[in-house]
Amino acid sequence: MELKELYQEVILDHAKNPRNKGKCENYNHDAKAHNPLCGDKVHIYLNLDKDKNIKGLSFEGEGCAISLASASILTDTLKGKDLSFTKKVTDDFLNMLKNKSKITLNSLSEDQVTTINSLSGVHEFPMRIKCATMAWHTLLSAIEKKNI
Amino acid sequence: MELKELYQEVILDHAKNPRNKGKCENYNHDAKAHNPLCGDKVHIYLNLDKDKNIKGLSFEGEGCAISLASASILTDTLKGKDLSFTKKVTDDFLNMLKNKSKITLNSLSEDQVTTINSLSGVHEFPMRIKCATMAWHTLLSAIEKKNI
Amino acid sequence: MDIKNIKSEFPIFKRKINGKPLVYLDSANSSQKPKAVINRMTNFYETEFSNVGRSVHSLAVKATNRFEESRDKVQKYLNAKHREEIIFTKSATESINLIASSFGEKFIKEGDEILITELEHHSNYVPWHFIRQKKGTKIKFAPVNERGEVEIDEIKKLINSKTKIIAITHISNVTGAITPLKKVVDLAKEKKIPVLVDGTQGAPHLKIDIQEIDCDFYAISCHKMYGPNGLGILYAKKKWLEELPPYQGGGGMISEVLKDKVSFADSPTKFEAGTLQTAEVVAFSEAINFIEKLGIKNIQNHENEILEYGIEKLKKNNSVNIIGDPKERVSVLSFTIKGIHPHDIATILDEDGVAIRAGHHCCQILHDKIGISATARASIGVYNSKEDIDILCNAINNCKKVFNI
Amino acid sequence: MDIKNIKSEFPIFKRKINGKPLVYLDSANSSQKPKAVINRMTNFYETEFSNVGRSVHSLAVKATNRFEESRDKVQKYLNAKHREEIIFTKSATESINLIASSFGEKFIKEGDEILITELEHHSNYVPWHFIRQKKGTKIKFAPVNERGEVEIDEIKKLINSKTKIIAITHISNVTGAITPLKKVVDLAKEKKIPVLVDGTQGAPHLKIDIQEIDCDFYAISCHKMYGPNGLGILYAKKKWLEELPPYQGGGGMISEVLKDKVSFADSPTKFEAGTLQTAEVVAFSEAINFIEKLGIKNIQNHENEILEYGIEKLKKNNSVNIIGDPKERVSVLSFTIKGIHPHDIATILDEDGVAIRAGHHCCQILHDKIGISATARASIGVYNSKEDIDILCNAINNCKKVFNI
Ligand SMILES: Cc1ncc(COP(=O)(O)O)c(C=O)c1O
Ligand SMILES: Cc1ncc(COP(=O)(O)O)c(C=O)c1O
Repeated sequence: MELKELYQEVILDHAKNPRNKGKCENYNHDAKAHNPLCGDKVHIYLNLDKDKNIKGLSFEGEGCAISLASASILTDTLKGKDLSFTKKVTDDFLNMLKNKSKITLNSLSEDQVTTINSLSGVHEFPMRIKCATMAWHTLLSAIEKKNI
Repeated sequence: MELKELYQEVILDHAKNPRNKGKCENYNHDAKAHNPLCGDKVHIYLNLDKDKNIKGLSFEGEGCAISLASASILTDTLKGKDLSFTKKVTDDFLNMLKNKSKITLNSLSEDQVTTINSLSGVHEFPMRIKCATMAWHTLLSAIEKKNI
Repeated sequence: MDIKNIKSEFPIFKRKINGKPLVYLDSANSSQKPKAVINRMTNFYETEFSNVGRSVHSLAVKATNRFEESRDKVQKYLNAKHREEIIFTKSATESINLIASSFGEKFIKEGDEILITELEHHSNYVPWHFIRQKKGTKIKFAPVNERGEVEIDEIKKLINSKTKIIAITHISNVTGAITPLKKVVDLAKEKKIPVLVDGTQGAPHLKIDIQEIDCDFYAISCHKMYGPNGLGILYAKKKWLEELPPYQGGGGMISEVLKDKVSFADSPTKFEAGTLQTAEVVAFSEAINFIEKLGIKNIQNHENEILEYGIEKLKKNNSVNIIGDPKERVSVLSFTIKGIHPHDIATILDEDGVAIRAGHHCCQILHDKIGISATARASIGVYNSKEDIDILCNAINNCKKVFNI
Repeated sequence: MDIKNIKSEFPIFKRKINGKPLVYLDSANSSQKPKAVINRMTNFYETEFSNVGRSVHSLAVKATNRFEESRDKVQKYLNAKHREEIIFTKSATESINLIASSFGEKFIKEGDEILITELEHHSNYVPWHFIRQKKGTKIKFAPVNERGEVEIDEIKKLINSKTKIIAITHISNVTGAITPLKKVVDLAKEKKIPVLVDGTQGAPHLKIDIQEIDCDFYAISCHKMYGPNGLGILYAKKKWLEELPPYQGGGGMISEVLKDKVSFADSPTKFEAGTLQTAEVVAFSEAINFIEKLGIKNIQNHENEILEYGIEKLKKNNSVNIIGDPKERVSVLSFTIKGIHPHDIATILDEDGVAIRAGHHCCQILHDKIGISATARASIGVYNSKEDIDILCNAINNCKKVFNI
């Protein structure tokens, strides 16, 4: 396994310039998590409308490149999508890190698929899987946990 | 090391027919001890007169042949002796079990010396040394601990 | 692996004791270790060692994986429902102390009652005594009967609305009696009383299906299961894992540490403070492999055969008195010889290479009840054979010779 | 033994990491084990194993003797006055928990104060936090200065009539600072306040003369001293041994066990409930032999030379920020790289075979104070060389390349 595959350009880019950072407008769901072993933190904010569409999605957090990039890519990919689609992508993503399966959902743009797939290299670095999955697990908690 | 040296006739005899068992008359000192690992118990009773002579000396207790024989031999040897002599014999006895030195005090009868020396074989059985020394340590405590 | 020739898997049997082959009948105290377990430890230290769970370098990652695989293995072996129900401790003693402290501090109040039995090892009494002292609780002892068993009716009689926990051994380490666990747990569940099982003597000899036993807590010592010393296991049912406060504080078990407050990780981490016994945990996998290869049922049958044989032979010896006669029993055979103290027996047996234990075996309550201060105990492990019993019996005759009986 | 070639004593260095030689800079986490220690354990299990202290057969007698000889060895090594002051535990974490629980339950009351420092490892804070919760005590933190040290004046300021114990680390596992122990103890003695020292990072690197330090308690983890995992030591000054109640209850630690009362053995047995880590304790003798053969002073000088060299080299790298600059320091070198998170550093270094640790190293209080959530930490053991530092520095440059910095 090459480090280059872990730290691809697109990941470094998201880590250095994370998208959707901060609290999104009118968020009505949120959840946070942290990894006590390394100190990584993430806080996901979600604006979910009545029709179960994600109108707003953002995060705050600190941590390694993998965890920041993962959170950033998450928000970028899922903003504007509906809930059932979101859960599918999340499932796929978690499976990708567990089983190295690739993500190929139709309704994602080719670009988006490439971006998410860039995190598949983490599979080869077991101690870093948590870094990559934390935001996604936190998203699921946020969806469950209504907060008005 | 032969078991025969550990369990000599004289030891078995003292173990089976312990001398001076029970509470001696008018005892004014006593102390007890037990070994929690094996359950051996001993209680020494002492009648010490004003001139520091041991007028009465006896024990109660239960335990293995070595501990019973040792207590019995102790009482048999030291009854009627004075305190400084008693301490000397006790020192010698404890040294014998520690360093295998023999007991040769003048004022003991040849018989008594042989009897005490019969316990010297315990030196070769480290787990049993406590069995042999417990009564003697308890005697020292009893001497310290006036009890009227 | 052939159970008849299993001795060759245990390096210790190459050595002689007082010029005689070692006849090891002290497995209830601690079992010997098969080559595979020893080698795994050596090998781990030589080629894979790192602290687990804390660093991200390769050695640490692999050590952590091996470590957690052992947890999975234990979970599967005990048939526990969740991996986080398996907590690594120092010993069964620590496992019980953990629950007594954590459960006791939170749920036991003045006037409450703790129900144990007269069969308990000090490890399953003294930790509860601490709670008694702190909380002003009562400890009730379910009495042992003449056969050296505890009957379910005696336990039933002692349960009342104040009973906050039942702590009971799976197998007596003195009489070998198997306690009626299933009935105890059924009874306790009716009354919503949690049950802690001291499985120290159970796990090495019986098939343990923890979901079938359905107790709340089960304590194990790995060193009696052909595993390394210094390692214990606590099984704690999932519903308790959040309820119970942590036991020891330190590295690893925390979630967030601030100057004015501290929050804790989830189980099992929450209950595993500080650096653990990495090599021992990893090597314990091999102990389970060893047991699984032979089959725990086969081990039990083998041991029972030797035990029955031993009981038969000792019964024929007029001077020997066997302690207890439980209907269901395992591995352990305690006895006395008229006119010879157990300590003397152990010393004389040792001259013939026979290793047994003498004393109260950390069961003073039971010995007080029987009215003797010490017994001699032969306990059987997978490596024992009928020949070992023959040598034991000859050595017992030798005791009688030395004592002119 | 030649300190320059000492690596050959450690089997682990035969293995490769990602095709590269292992550069192990994670000794503050856990040290690697020399052959002699590993072999002693193997050998013990293969030819001498028995449970200690409980049986009278030959194996048990010899195992018990080896075990107690290890205690003597530790006593001598630490220059403790009495052998019963040496208590074997599972880890330094357990040693501290033992004192926090035993001392805390008995001597600390509502409104009292516990004085620790901002340098403390969670192991020397969370156990006191438990007491704070139970008793309604205050914990005060002596602040760390800009150099990453704790100054005696800061401690002096915080002591008052309510201070019931001072718990302080010997060496910070983040900045490597040596704390002014002698001054702390002198001050505390004046005020009759006992001092617990977390010696986890002290004992592997400094000559410990416990009578000279003159603290009341000193906690050690054997696995950081080239010894086996799963073993710790608690030194407790004789005057406390009777005063302190036992910590865990179980086999061995008792004197008499009755249904209505329990009395306890003397130290060290009183504090050593249950079956101990026999093989580990015995093998720890070899770890002390190893250290003594080299000489702890020589080890310290050797490590300091590498440390100085590392500090020099890292200072020259503009992107690297070294954490703390204590006047007296040992072994530990924590740093950050601008623009690269410590986790990423650790992963990239690992590709070059360099094992370091990233995170808060169980010192969240200190990291909060510095205002960063994680650091990278290289820690030096006897087997490290300047070449290791060179490889570390190259690997750091590689980090920068991967991150295009
Ligand atoms: C029934 C029983 N419970 C508890 C223990 C304590 O086990 P350990 O000393 O390994 O903690 C033992 C063994 O000594 C035992 O036989
Ligand atoms: C300063 C300090 N204290 C305490 C500990 C805890 O040691 P252990 O985990 O071996 O109990 C450590 C190491 O992790 C440490 O560095």
